[in-house]
Amino acid sequence: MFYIYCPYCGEHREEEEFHPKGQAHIERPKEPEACSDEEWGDYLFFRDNPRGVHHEMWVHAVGCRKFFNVTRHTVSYEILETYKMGEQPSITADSQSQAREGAAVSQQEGVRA
Amino acid sequence: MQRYSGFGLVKHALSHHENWERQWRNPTPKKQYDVIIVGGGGHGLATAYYLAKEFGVKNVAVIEKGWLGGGNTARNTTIVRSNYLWDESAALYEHAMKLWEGLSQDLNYNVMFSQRGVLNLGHTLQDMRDIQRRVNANRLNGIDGEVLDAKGVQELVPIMDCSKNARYPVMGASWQPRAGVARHDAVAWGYARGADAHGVDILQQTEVTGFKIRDGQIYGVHTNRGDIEAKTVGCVTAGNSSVLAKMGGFNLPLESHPLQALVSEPIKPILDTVVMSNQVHGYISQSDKGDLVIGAGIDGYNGYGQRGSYPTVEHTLQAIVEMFPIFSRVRMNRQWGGIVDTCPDACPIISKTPVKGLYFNCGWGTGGFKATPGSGHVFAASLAKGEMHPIAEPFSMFRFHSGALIDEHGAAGVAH
Amino acid sequence: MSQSKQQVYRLNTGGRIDRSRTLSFTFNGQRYQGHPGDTLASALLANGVDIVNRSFKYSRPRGIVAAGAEEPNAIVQLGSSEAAQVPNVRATQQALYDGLAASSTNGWPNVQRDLMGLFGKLGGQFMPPGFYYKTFMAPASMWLTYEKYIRKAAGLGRSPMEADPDSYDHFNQHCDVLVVGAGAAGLAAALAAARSGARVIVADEQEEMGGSLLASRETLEGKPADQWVARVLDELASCENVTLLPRTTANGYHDHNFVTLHERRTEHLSDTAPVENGHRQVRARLHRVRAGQVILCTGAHERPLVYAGNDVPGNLLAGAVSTYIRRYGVAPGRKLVLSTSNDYGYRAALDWKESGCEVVAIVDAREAPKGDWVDAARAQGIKIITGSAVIEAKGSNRVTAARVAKIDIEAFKVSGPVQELACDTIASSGGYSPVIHLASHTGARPNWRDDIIGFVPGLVKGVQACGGANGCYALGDVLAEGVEAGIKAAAAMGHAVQTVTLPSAERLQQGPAVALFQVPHEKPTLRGPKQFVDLQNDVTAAGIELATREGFESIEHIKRYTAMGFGTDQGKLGNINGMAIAARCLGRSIPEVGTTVFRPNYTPVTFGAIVGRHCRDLFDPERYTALHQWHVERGAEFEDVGQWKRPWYYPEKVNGKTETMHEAVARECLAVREKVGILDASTLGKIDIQGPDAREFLGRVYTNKWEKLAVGKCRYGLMCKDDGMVTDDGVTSCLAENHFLMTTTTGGAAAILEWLELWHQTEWPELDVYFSSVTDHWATMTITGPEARKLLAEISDIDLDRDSFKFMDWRSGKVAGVPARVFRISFTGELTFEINVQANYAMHVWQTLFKHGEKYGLTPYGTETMHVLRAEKGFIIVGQETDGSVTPEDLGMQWCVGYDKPYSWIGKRALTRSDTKRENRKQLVGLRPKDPKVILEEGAQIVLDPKHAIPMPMVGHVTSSYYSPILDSGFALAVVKGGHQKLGETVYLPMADGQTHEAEIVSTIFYDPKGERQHV
Amino acid sequence: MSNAATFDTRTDTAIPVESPLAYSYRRSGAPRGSGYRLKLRERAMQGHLILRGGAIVLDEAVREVLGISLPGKPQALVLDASGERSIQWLSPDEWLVIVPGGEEFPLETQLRERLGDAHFAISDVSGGQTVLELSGEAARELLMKTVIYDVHPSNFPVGKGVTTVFAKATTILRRPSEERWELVVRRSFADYCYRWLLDAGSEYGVNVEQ
Repeated sequence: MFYIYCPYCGEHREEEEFHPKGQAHIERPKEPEACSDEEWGDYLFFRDNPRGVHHEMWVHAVGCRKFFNVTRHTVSYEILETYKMGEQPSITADSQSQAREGAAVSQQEGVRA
Repeated sequence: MQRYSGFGLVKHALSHHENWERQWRNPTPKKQYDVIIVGGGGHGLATAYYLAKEFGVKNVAVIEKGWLGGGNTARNTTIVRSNYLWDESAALYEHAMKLWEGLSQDLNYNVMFSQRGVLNLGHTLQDMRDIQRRVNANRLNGIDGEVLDAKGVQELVPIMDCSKNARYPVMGASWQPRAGVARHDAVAWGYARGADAHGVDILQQTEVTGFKIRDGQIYGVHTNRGDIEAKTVGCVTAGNSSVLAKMGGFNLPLESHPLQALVSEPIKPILDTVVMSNQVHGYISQSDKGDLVIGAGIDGYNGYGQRGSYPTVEHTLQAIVEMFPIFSRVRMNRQWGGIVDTCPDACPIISKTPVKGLYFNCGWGTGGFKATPGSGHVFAASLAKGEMHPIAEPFSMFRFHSGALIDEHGAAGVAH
Repeated sequence: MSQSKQQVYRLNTGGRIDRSRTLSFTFNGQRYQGHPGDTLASALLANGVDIVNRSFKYSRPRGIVAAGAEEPNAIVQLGSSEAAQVPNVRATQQALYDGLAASSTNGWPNVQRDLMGLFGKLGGQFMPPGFYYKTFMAPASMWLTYEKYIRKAAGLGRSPMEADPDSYDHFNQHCDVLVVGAGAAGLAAALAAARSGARVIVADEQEEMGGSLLASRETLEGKPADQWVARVLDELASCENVTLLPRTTANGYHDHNFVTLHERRTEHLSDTAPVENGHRQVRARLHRVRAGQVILCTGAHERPLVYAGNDVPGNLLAGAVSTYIRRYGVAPGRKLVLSTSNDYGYRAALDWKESGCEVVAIVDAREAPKGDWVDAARAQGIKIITGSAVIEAKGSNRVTAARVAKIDIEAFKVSGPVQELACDTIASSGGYSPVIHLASHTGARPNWRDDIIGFVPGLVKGVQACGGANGCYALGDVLAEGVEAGIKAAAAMGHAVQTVTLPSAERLQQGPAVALFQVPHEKPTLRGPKQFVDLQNDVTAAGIELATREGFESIEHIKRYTAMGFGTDQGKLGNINGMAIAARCLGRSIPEVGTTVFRPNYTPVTFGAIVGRHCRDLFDPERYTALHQWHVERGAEFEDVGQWKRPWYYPEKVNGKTETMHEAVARECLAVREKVGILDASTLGKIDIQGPDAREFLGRVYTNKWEKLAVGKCRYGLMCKDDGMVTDDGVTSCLAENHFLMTTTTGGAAAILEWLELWHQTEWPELDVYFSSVTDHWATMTITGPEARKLLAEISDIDLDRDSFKFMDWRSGKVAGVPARVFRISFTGELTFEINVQANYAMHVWQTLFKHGEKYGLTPYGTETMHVLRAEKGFIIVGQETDGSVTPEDLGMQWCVGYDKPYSWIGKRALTRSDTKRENRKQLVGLRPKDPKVILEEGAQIVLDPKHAIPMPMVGHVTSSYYSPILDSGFALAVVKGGHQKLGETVYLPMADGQTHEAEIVSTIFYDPKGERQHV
Repeated sequence: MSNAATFDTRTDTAIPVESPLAYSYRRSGAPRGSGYRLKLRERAMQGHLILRGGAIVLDEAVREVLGISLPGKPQALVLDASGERSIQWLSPDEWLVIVPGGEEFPLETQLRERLGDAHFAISDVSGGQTVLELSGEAARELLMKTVIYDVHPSNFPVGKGVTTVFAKATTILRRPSEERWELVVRRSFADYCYRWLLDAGSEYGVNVEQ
């Protein structure tokens, strides 16, 4: 069970207070009417679903009710960072593979350390 | 292939079991095949089996990165039923059901398909409306089933709390007598043995690392054991489908989620039927070994870790004890998780893709096991002909562009 | 103290049992005695009970093998009454209490004289692994019959048939450092962490903390080790920052250091929880621990050697023999042969000898063993046979002799003559396997270490393993590792550590162990007598060999084909041996064959403990409105809507008979149509929306237009998801220019609030608007019917004149003296006022309405009547008429779609996709059965050609169907392909009973088509 | 004055009111007696307001009108000197104000006047929630059985409040003083919460003060 740092509450909280809301950074097309069926379908349904570093949206449903983003490894389940809505991740799959080469170790938000 | 029988067993016993043959070979990969199946789970092996046996395509390889039947085939709760709501899914699952009914004999491998019946409980008025809608549709589609009231449910499962004291009293159920359970590992092994006997090469410990694509047409795969060529490639990799699709340069409308299950310690026979409940959210059957096999829901986040979060297990056992208060003192032995690739409409994808010659069979979510023979059969037919089998046709990935979804959520909201 | 006569194997001295008190218990109906401090297993051994069970496949007699969680055989049924039954209790972990009643889980007619055993003996060779995949296939119809007998033979204990009288609960724990296991390593770690001031939890599965130190022949500071244990426990118990949890097993290690601890609070006292101070105690408690740091001090399990006949009662683990002697004062036999591959095993022989029994020989697989314990054995005059092993145990119900021979491990063969040593007990030791289970629960792969011949845990961040769990066995090193881990963990949590002085341990010389798993026999494995690997599942070395022959090469395949490790002990004894045998057969190394993955639970956990208090009345919240009491007293039947309990209908007694639902609903419907009815509508979701952009926001989330809704007005709105499918509906009112009150469906309230927040927070943060749930703040009472105005006028100061308070207006004022907002909206088609008051006043207002309403025939109605009335008007219920595949256009609600709104509102784009603009979509229509007496079944499927063969093409289904009292006929709503173009056509509904109903497609509005009644 | 409708939902005291636990007392009783280690009391009929807006917008107005400063830090709870009035941080733009019953409407009116055209929202939720006050030596243990949040004093000092999971419902848990814990629960869940607390607390003995 995850231990998630809520960037708005400034604390780690139990997963039971949160709901996962799918892939992060999915933006609604600015001009829906200009989209083809294919583009609209892509926006609605098609997802990255990576095995590895993943950016996902969560909501602190039983808490501050704010939506925020989590960068998490989908195999180890390690949470690499959490960040507020509207912000960009500082850790990505690319930066992770570079970091691994440089032997840098990221901070795990999931465990108080 | 060495045929199995009771007589054979005696014969082998007299020779101290020293003469049993391998159930499948461990071949060296050839340079080229007519068809490559990526994924050696039940669906992939079934596809290969039917390709070779029924559609005359014998130069086939099944590429499995681990051990065959090691994914969701080995991790599901083995429920088989075909009482789906929509015509499209009903046709698919009933096609599978008919194959299940002769599968042990066809494979000469006892997959222990046990038609002990499945109950889908209704606890609210809307549940009952949905049940009636589904059973009526099933009947007109030629699928067995009836609607039971609470009394009928109680008669079938006397140990269940069907009283009004329950938080969500049982109002009734749908009952499909032909449904039941099967022995999951045996399905994979039986298909593997059958496919192997028809000349299919099963390549275990072989991982596909990329596709060879030229001018939008696939012509082979890269693997950790070298390149292998084929103009037709079918991916049947369940939870890892998105990863494979990425190699082909496209996305799928999938999310891979953990799906958990658990078993109790073995106890003496006490539950003959499979009982499933949407509203209190749990399902249960008893295996031949005596374990209560219990399914939990999927976790909402994406996860390839073959494990989920503990509250899901808690909620599931709460549901089980709510339905069966006498199980409070039975003990949970083990829990585990699989990776299920879920589609937005809770229906699978059996489809061509933007890459010519590359086909995907995925998105089975929580319902893949029960479809194994049917899925393999229609996928094999499609791969052999290069055109989708009519039963597979509606399950195209492009339905998510047109909007022609087949929304089974209402009928299949509970993981199973 | 004189011994009870039956306790033939009880020693006169030693052990941690209280010989001054005698406990009486029964096993298989026979009465026995034991002492406080005994486990059921030690008491059975003391009483000379050899056979505790029959094995499940071959029905062979089985005795106790181990002394702890790894025990595979001594699985018993416990319980003195039906409700108190507990299946599958491990006798080695069950404390003895007075009156304990246990029995074997298998054996027919009983474990001593078992007839199935005969079958096992004769049929054993016909049951190789996987035999069931190869048989029982013909004829196909017989499988269920075969299966019935297979099922009967399987299973261990049985479920109780009565509900559990006990209760369970959960503790949500949080700590800096969780120490799992309170043996030498764990106590040292806990002490170090505790002294730093960190919050520490120590959990240990045994009756007493101390682990192996409680029965160790080693000393600390020159004194028996248990004295140090007592001192440390005293100190820990006195620390406010330390929680000690004995009888508590860490069963699951989950992500981010979440650990479940299962505390058995009363199982050592009786089979049902005792009552204390008038309250029945909690039988078990699950601690849900979120730990900053976890230290695994779970020790190691001894591996038995795999030799022929190793399952005959009297074969025990060497360490278990020591434990029974030193901890429980039981020497479970008279004449011992020890077969070992290492020095540790020697302790069993030394303990045996010191207890006054005979050690026939120590059989050591090593050519030249040397070490302090070996020397001690020599000094005691114990015969040591080197380079050899016990290759076979003789005996059927108890060991009678050991066959011993020289072996060549490398060549896997017996290399010398066989001698037979008469004995009644064979102890074996193949070395230790660290208990790595917890560490592997989150998927961390263990690592093989040749030097210790075992796997050590692979670790994730925030977890350490020390002591036996880490493959460290020398007591002094174990303590040092523990302290170091404790300091490290505390420091990681920001706690500085005080000094910890380690007690001095003896430094013992030890010789290297040899890797021995399966002992060779004179005959090849497939032809020789059975050598058991997994005792509980009757998996033999031959079975594993056969599996590899048949192509099962991965350890996961082997496990599954043979069922190795799938028992309730999860292969704690057998798995490594099994892997080693597989490796031998495949010509690979053990790490190449791979490890198996351990899953929670470490040991089985009672369902009840996992469920906790979330059962019975507390399984799920029941949400009540402020008027619930009234409904209960009025005799309402309730409908579950989400978590809400809503009155479904109010049956009355008529001539001494209680109305059926049909009768009650007919009466309630007519009351509304002809007089006035009242509905508790408080459960509808209510969202307070404020801000200058509130109106714009509404325009984006609803399908219809909002820019012109004036203050004082209400409007119905429809919501879609961006796939164009209807997801919710409700009435939203304009309270002020920047202030709206949205209502949602009862079930959708929470989801819709989150939906609004989602869009606001992620897509449109620039819109100035806030949402707050006010669902519970307001109680909503709907009075509806021709007399509604008259009734309300009696108790309200609001001007109710039809021209000043129009349909779809809202007004505020007082009702029954209480400030109220009254909404003139209608879900019945009748003149309706929805009265909203602060919920604390609801009962007063409701009762006042009844006081005045009697003369108008005010009738309470429930959800069923509400459904009938709205259906007569063709109003939809989201979730009943819709199922996630229905657009506003499918519902014929184009009037509620703002096609020309400037912003592309949620759902708009999807309406023009190729499938959503398809002509033949299922569309909402009314159905009028040709026979007005027929009430179509909800969910009935609709066909155009009732004579068509199965499968029959279906064109839609009935979504709602009722008897209409006002029309005196059945009527229905349905979705039908292309239905909007099919008005007047006939459709057919073939039913399960063989009847086919006919119905005409009609308008969805059955009553008052012009909608005049709501405007009166 | 913002363009929102205000509405005083209270009326004269002669009209009977029923607290959210009224039904529960009748159904489950209200155990009393000696030897208890837990005390439970409903603090009903208080005024509850949800305040939405930016901290900068609201802070000054709140201080002026209520005499307490708006807690800007997450999880903070501040009370006035009497302990009768409190403001609790719920989210970066949301606060819960609890005042003696009847004060909420004048307070809302004053705040609205003071805040003028600024973008903010105030919602009266007085009828929709109630406060269960828990005290006694076993209070913390009972909370450990009930909420998932860490209630150890090192993590939960006086002056803290969180929204968290209460069994299968939700609660706002606050610690206004050393001895007292407050659970703010929604009206429709109040009976469930009450029955849960009685059940979970039975081993300690519960004394319900009505």
